Amino acid sequence: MIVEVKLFAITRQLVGRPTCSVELPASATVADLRRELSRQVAELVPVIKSLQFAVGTQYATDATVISPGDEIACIPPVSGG
Amino acid sequence: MIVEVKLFAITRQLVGRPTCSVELPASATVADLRRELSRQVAELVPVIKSLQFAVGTQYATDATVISPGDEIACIPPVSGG
Amino acid sequence: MSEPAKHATQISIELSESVIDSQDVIRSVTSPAAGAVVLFLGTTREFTGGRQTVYLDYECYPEMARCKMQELAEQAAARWPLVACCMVHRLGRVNLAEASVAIAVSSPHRLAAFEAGQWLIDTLKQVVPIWKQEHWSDGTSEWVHPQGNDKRN
Amino acid sequence: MSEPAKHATQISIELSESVIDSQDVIRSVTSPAAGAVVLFLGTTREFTGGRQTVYLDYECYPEMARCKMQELAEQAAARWPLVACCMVHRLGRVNLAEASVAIAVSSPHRLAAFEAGQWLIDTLKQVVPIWKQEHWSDGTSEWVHPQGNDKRN
Repeated sequence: MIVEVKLFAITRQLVGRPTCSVELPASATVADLRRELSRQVAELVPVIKSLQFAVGTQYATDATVISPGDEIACIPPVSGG
Repeated sequence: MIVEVKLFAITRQLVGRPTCSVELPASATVADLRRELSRQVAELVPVIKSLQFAVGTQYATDATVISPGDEIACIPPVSGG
Repeated sequence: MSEPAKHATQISIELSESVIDSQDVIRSVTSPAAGAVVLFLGTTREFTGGRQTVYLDYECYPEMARCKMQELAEQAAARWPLVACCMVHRLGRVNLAEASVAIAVSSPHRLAAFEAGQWLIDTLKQVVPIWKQEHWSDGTSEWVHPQGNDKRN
Repeated sequence: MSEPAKHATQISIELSESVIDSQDVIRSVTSPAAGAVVLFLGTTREFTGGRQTVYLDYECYPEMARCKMQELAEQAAARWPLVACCMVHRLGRVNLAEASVAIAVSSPHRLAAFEAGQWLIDTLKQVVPIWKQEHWSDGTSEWVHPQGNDKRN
């Protein structure tokens, strides 16, 4: 499946767009997403280890399974307040 | 010497006036003031043990010496805020 | 241009017969040198242990109250890196939900502002010669004189 | 008339493109059920380690930021007896001395209000997906992405 990933802050700046697409195997997890982003979106490599991911507006773990249609976002370390 | 003592809150209510006068020996201390107030101002007896005193707008101890002309005040337990 | 030298804390103290303008209090501590503002308001609560308050009445020993409040602000400024500190206490009648006291502090970082704000209200309640009279819904009133803590300072 | 039963904490959450009205924030938590209001403002500081800021720019993941802020308010309300809780965060450009965030809580007694206010800002800074871009006086800008703490929650 192809999923669209929302990008914010440094990730949006590096990629130059507010989203990117990545192809994932069926029943992929967030660990798969991180690996495939590194392979398919070269601009994210410098920061990929610092990123968390949200699935359906909730923080996900590496084991979280991604289903088609899920809202996926890259969450670089936050700095609000 | 005769000193005038400012009264606030419960002490003002008990005495019915914003000040009272008390006669003290020369070189009297705050301990003397407390004793003489008990003797000379009967209305203060029920609360006298709970009172602190200020001399010159500063909290005084029992040993603080009172000079003629000092500003003296009864300070019942405070409840601001 | 480098970071300017630390300036003295700006202190403002007021005893007020009228409603406290919390916007003014905040404005008086706001500064580009500060990253944090903490404002505390003590407001008149309707119920205390099942009894209903209609309003409060505050009186003070004005010269000493001002002097003590100034001392507390200076002590806080010596202990924490405060940019500014403002303390206002109401006198006279204070209605339900109105503020009887406002304390605002600003500092470069938030921990100092929280700690100083909390210390200032805790210490004000122990040492500043201000007294509260409760006016209850049953028509009675009484001066509040908490027992058992030494207020000397 | 006896003390009414405890009501649910009144929660209000906002992401705002315009200047935060701290008077509104205070008004939204003021209540005769409360004896204490604590307001925290995070304000834009001019100097950070000798570098001069001209302004900040905030962006967020709106749906998730709102959802996380609501969760934090509910967690605080479960942990402390809060009457009301209001959290507002600015987006876009925030000038020097302006507030980027306002958090106000009210409670019957002050300790809960101080503890909840401090916990809310500490936790907001760790988990809410909002990002700050520093615009420095030398014309450069950079996204701020603190390292080394696990923000998952």
